[in-house]
Amino acid sequence: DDVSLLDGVTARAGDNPTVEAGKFKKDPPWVIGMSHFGVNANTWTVQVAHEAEAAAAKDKRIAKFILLDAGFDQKKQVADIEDLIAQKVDAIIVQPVTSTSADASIAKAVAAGIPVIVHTGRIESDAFTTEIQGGAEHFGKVMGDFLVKELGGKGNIWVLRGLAGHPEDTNRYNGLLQALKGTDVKIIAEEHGDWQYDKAKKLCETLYLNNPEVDGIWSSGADMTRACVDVFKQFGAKIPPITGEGNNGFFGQWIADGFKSISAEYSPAQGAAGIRAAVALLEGKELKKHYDYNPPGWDIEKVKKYYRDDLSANVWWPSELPEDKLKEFYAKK
Amino acid sequence: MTAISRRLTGARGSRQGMWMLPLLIALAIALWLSLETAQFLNGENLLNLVPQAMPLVITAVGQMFVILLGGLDLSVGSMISFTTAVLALGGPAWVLIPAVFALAALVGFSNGFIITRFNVHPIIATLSTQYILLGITRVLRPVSGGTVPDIVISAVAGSFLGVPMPVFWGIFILAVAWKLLYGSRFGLHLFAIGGGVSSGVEDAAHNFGIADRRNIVLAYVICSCFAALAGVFLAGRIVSGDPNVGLLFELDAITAVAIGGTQLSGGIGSLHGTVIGALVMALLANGMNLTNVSPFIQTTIKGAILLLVVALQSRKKMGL
Amino acid sequence: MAAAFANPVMRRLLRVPPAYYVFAVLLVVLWVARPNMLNLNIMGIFVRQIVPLGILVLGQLLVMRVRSIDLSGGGVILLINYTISSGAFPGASMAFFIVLALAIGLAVGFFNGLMVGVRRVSAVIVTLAVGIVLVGIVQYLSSGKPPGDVPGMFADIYNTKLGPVPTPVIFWVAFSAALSLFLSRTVFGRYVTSVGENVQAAHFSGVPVARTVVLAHTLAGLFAGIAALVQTASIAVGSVRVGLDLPILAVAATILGGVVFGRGEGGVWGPFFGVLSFALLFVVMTTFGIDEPGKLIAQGLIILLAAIFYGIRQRSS
Amino acid sequence: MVARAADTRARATEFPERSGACFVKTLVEMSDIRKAFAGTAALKGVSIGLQSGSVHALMGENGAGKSTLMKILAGVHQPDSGAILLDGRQVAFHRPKDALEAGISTVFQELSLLPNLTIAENMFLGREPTTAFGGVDHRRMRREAGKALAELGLTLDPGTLVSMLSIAERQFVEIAHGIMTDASVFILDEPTAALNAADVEVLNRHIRRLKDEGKAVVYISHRMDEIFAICDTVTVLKDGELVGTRSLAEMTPAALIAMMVGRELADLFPQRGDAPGPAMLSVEDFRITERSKPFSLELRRGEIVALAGLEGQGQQRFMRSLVGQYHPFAGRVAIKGKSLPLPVSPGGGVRRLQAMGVGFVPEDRKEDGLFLGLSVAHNIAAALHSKRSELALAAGYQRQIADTMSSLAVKASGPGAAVGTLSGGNQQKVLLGRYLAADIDILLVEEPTRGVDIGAKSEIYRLLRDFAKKGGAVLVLSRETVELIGLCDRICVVHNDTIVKQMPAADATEHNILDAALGANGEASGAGGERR
Ligand SMILES: Nc1ncnc2c1ncn2[C@@H]1O[C@H](COP(=O)(O)OP(=O)(O)OP(=O)(O)O)[C@@H](O)[C@H]1O
Ligand SMILES: Nc1ncnc2c1ncn2[C@@H]1O[C@H](COP(=O)(O)OP(=O)(O)OP(=O)(O)O)[C@@H](O)[C@H]1O
Ligand SMILES: [Mg+2]
Ligand SMILES: [Mg+2]
Repeated sequence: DDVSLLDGVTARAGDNPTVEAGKFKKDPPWVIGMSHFGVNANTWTVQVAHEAEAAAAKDKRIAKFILLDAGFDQKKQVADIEDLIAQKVDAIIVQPVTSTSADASIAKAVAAGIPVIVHTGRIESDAFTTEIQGGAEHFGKVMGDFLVKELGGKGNIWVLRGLAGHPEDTNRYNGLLQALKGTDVKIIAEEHGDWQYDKAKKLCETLYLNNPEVDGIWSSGADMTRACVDVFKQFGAKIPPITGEGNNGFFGQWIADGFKSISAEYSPAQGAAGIRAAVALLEGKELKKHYDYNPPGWDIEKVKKYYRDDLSANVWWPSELPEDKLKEFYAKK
Repeated sequence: MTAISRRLTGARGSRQGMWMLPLLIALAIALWLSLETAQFLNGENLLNLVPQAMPLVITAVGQMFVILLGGLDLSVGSMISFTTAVLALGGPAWVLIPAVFALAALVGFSNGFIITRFNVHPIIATLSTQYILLGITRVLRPVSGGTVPDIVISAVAGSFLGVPMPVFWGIFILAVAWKLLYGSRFGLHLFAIGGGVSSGVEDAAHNFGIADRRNIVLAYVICSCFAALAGVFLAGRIVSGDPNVGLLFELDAITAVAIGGTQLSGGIGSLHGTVIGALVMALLANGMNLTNVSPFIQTTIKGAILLLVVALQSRKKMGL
Repeated sequence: MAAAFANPVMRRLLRVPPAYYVFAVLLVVLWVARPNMLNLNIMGIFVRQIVPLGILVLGQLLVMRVRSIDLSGGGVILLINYTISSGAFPGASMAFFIVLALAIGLAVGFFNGLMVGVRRVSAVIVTLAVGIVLVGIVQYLSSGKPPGDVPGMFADIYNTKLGPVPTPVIFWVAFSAALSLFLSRTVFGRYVTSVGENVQAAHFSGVPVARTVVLAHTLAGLFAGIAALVQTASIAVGSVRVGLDLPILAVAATILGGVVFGRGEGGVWGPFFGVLSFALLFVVMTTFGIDEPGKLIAQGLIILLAAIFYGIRQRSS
Repeated sequence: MVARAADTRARATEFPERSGACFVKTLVEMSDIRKAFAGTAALKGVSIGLQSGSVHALMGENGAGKSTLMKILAGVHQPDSGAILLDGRQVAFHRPKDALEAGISTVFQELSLLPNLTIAENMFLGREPTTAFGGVDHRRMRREAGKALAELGLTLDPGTLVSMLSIAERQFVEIAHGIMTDASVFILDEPTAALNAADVEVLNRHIRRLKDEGKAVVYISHRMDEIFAICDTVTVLKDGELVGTRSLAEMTPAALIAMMVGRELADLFPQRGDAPGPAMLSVEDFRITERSKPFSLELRRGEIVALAGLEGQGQQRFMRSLVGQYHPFAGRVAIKGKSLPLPVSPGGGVRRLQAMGVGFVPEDRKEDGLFLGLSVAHNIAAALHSKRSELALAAGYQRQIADTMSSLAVKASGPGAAVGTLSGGNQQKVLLGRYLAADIDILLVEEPTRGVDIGAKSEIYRLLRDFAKKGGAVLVLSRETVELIGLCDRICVVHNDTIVKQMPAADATEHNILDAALGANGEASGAGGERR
């Protein structure tokens, strides 16, 4: 197919219906609405919003891009989507708060003839038009496989999970369990750090002081990896193999301290991919219903290519933000 | 003129609290929206507004009962999540629905009992309940999902005689709350107990021969049951159980109650004020979406308007 | 029995805030389960984790003693964290940031104080709304410029120690002691007690009621600013979501410490131990590997049981 | 049947009765009641019997245990030991409701109405009539409350919130709540503390009605004249012990006082002062409201001046506009020659006056005066602290506190005792003590002896006189005319927001004060020139 949504995104194999060409074709100018699950969850979610805005701004045919923020509140997401329908937007992009919260209102939108693109969060219904899904299990498994390999299939690990009750957290964790199946790698501590630096730091300090003997650390990503590395450095201890994701601060740390790690990829540019999918539908192009985003993990070499010393810790890679935006947002002065 | 402004801002000589000003603000927002955007007055949006506001209205009305006593219930958010989790356990509706209300009554009873018999501050008692309930909810349903009985979904999303179901919910809830608050001795006794608490004489009502502890417990039961009702409504709206759906709902509910002129020290407030308070919040959320206010600034605006509404409600008494 | 309760020593003991025995029980549990953890080095690190909460609590107890409450601390912490990390003040010195943080805290606290003490608006709602506005401001600003890195010297100071004890812990203890002295030795402390007991009577005995409330809130704002500096130093990076659950925890710790609206039986040290109890609770639960739901349930039950125990004893006296 | 009647009669004869109008029987017997609070004994084995058709006075100094005894009968407190017999049957009241249901209705000493309820709601609280639908029958409540108020000679709208009422009006509502009910025993604990003479007469009429209906009434008051006017029997308590029960027919006031105080009280009122010195407080052309007539007033060194008048005539408004609670319409005020700009700021007025050496003692000691939960020491030192800046070190003031407590003879376990646990009279002494300790030379006092026993009253009078003699000046506002005549040097009668008459206290009688207060005295309203 001729639509390129994002590097690493492929149409799902197997049973994958086609959205026929021209079904949602409309003449520009277009109004595109997006319901974000929570812009201010962390700096990654902020960047997703920025990537989407930048992509929308680039396409002159998009007259208006309406970004709504549910603030992790499912009630608000339902209301947000309803409000978008009421405003008769041409396409709706949904980053669901949970796997079911948006189902009813998505069905409503589709019934109103509005195409719905879902990304960064799977939902239970398949009423949407098309979806781009980074596999959270894949993400967790990439990290898990790395640890299993590093530990030679045997050893004790800590597990730092994200926000309890969040589907992304559960699915990444399930990916880890898949990777550990059949190995002798044992989880000796498992805690929720809410993907936040301060919580993860408290946890790692407590775990370390309880029992510093650990062979590897599976961190569900975000700022937690950096926090945990800082704890080991603070105690002057050797940093065990630890998993991370594409955060500039973490990259800097990894490069400087040279511990063993892997960076699972989960690009904030999925925000831009959503815009591209919406545009493709409105142009009348043919799309598949399901797209998967299951990129391989990054090693230190790839990380070095992306790392930017002149930008702050809070950029997430890979990014599609133009250089001026990157500078504007993240430049260290 | 002074009489009008007194009525608007002070409402001295009445125990309804200041509800007219929030009403004016609600009307002003509505007027602004109907001038500003074509969509506001369209039928679809107005029909959206009712279910959008409903969970907050229900929870706030329940919360009002304990606030009138000078109490506070921080456990309603967890109660809502808990209710959706129980409803999504799978099972026949005729078991699940009575079960959630029985459990809610039990939680409310335990809150009230601990507060009245063990002399525990309501904030501590209900904060503990909030933690405990959230923990249990996370066990029942670690992530959102499950299926909610069909009857719940159609009771929220369906319509009857062409009128959407949420309208009936609204009427039912207001009728029940009105009867409890204004159509019974219980309601008057709530005001009496709250009046004693806020004037610093905790057992003033008791000395009049009012069964105060029993009434306080009852108020917490009512508050929990209203939260459960909001949970049922939300379960029907999000069509699943969710451990986080009620997160921070208690703060929204308390805010709505306070915007409506009910005083957190107890004894002063009104049902219509609370409904108006919840509507102000819902209108604000809806209005900012419709007028495409940047999501990045929405929180600030919401906070600023809250601040404005309460800043205009100066009171005789200082404090909570 | 009645005679036993009448004994002044007994009556004093009966009024010991719940925080003290929660702390004692947790200490015993830890001592039994992990005796090796009970040393100054390790405990110092644990206590350091909750220093921001500890400082926030000092402000909270002050406003709660004048029958008010401050829920805006989370917003203050977030805003200050953002301001420091945004890079909006390139090359600024440590002193500049400290002054800036204190100024923000003072301004917010002063505003809260005016609203509560002079306008007599509902304290819960005003401070909640102020918190929301501050969070909103950070959200707005971070859409233009997301938060970035915190100057390295913050982390450097945060990681220093005096002997075996981390500097932030010493700072907190000294700060609490100073506040305790301040409240027990100054006229302001008497004013706070008077206003907390009876606003009208305070007014008629010549206490400047509004000024006392404004000052209490201003100090609470200032303390929130200090808590923000410590919090920022501890995470060393900008965030869009930090410290938001601290205010309600601060209220809980304060009440556990025996200070309820208007009454301050636990003084400063009651809430201080309330905070320490929270610190130990976290450590004990993590040590025992209690999972997330279990943690929530245990935390709720322990706070509740302590409060019930205290409530029953108070009633019986 | 016959046996029971005979039995009752036999018991009734043990207590001789003045009123033979109806069939007399003992309704309540409390025997050997003991009660201790946190170790201190409030009642040490007191017995009392209440007869139907009789008004039983309960007297004793502050803290003697009168209120405690009655609170036990009202179900508020539970006795540590002892028995309560109701109609000969032993009963135990666990809460107020039990006593109410047993037909015991109480007007408590401390005002305890709910400010956020209307008069009617307060009067029917706990026993509201309901409609067919289970709702509260507000219409009926208002109707009946209105009737009850009218019977007490009040024209208040029963739908008014109690928070809008004056203290005396509240007291009346409380009385109405207590006596307009179907009970057999009525307890009135200092019902007249906030009432003036005319109101007291209305109340007395109703008490006589209850008596004629065969009810038992307990009447607690520190006003000797009232006791002799309407009571039949008196029981005197002292320090929680029973001194004795007597028929009032065989008592004289002096004998009663001796029984209460344990000694003869030479003079209730102290000697008046000498010629007054220079003006301390002068008020000129003061107009309380736009429509009120201007008046002037001078308070000189060494003088005690009274503001007399009926309830709500503006005397309290005038006094409180000096501390900023009200904005007067016009006028000039000078304190010791320094002018006080009007209006005084509501928030800082009290402080400003204190800085100028003026203390204001509010009438409602429970709501406005004392920190009930705090120590005597804190309560006394409060005004001393207020003179200093926030950041100053707080002095202990141990000496001043000890001096004040001993010179006022405050009965408390020590300076650390919570004021709320003291009896009413001792609370009042602590309140006055706060201002006396604070180096003040002008006192504005509302109701200096509200709810204070005769011994303490005499002490307070002496204190105020000493204060004046030492170079101070006092402006007193009181509802007790006798007190004003005895205590003061000069009396200003207020009517219709202005002073209509000033007279030397030596020439004043209750009659001519009341005359002026009613505005009956043509000279006042005529001379001022009515505008309409
Ligand atoms: N008709 C009514 N409608 C609504 N609430 C009522 C009604 N009657 C009573 N209540 C509520 O129930 C409470 C108990 O009332 P009731 O008079 O029956 O007390 P009780 O059974 O005598 O109590 P106790 O046994 O504790 O003395 C009352 O305080 C009131 O709030
Ligand atoms: N709730 C209480 N707690 C502790 N002590 C109390 C309490 N109530 C009364 N007392 C004490 O019991 C004693 C008797 O008080 P009570 O109020 O019965 O006196 P009283 O005779 O009514 O005095 P007054 O004429 O001043 O009203 C006093 O010493 C008082 O301090
Ligand atoms: Mg008494
Ligand atoms: Mg009953």
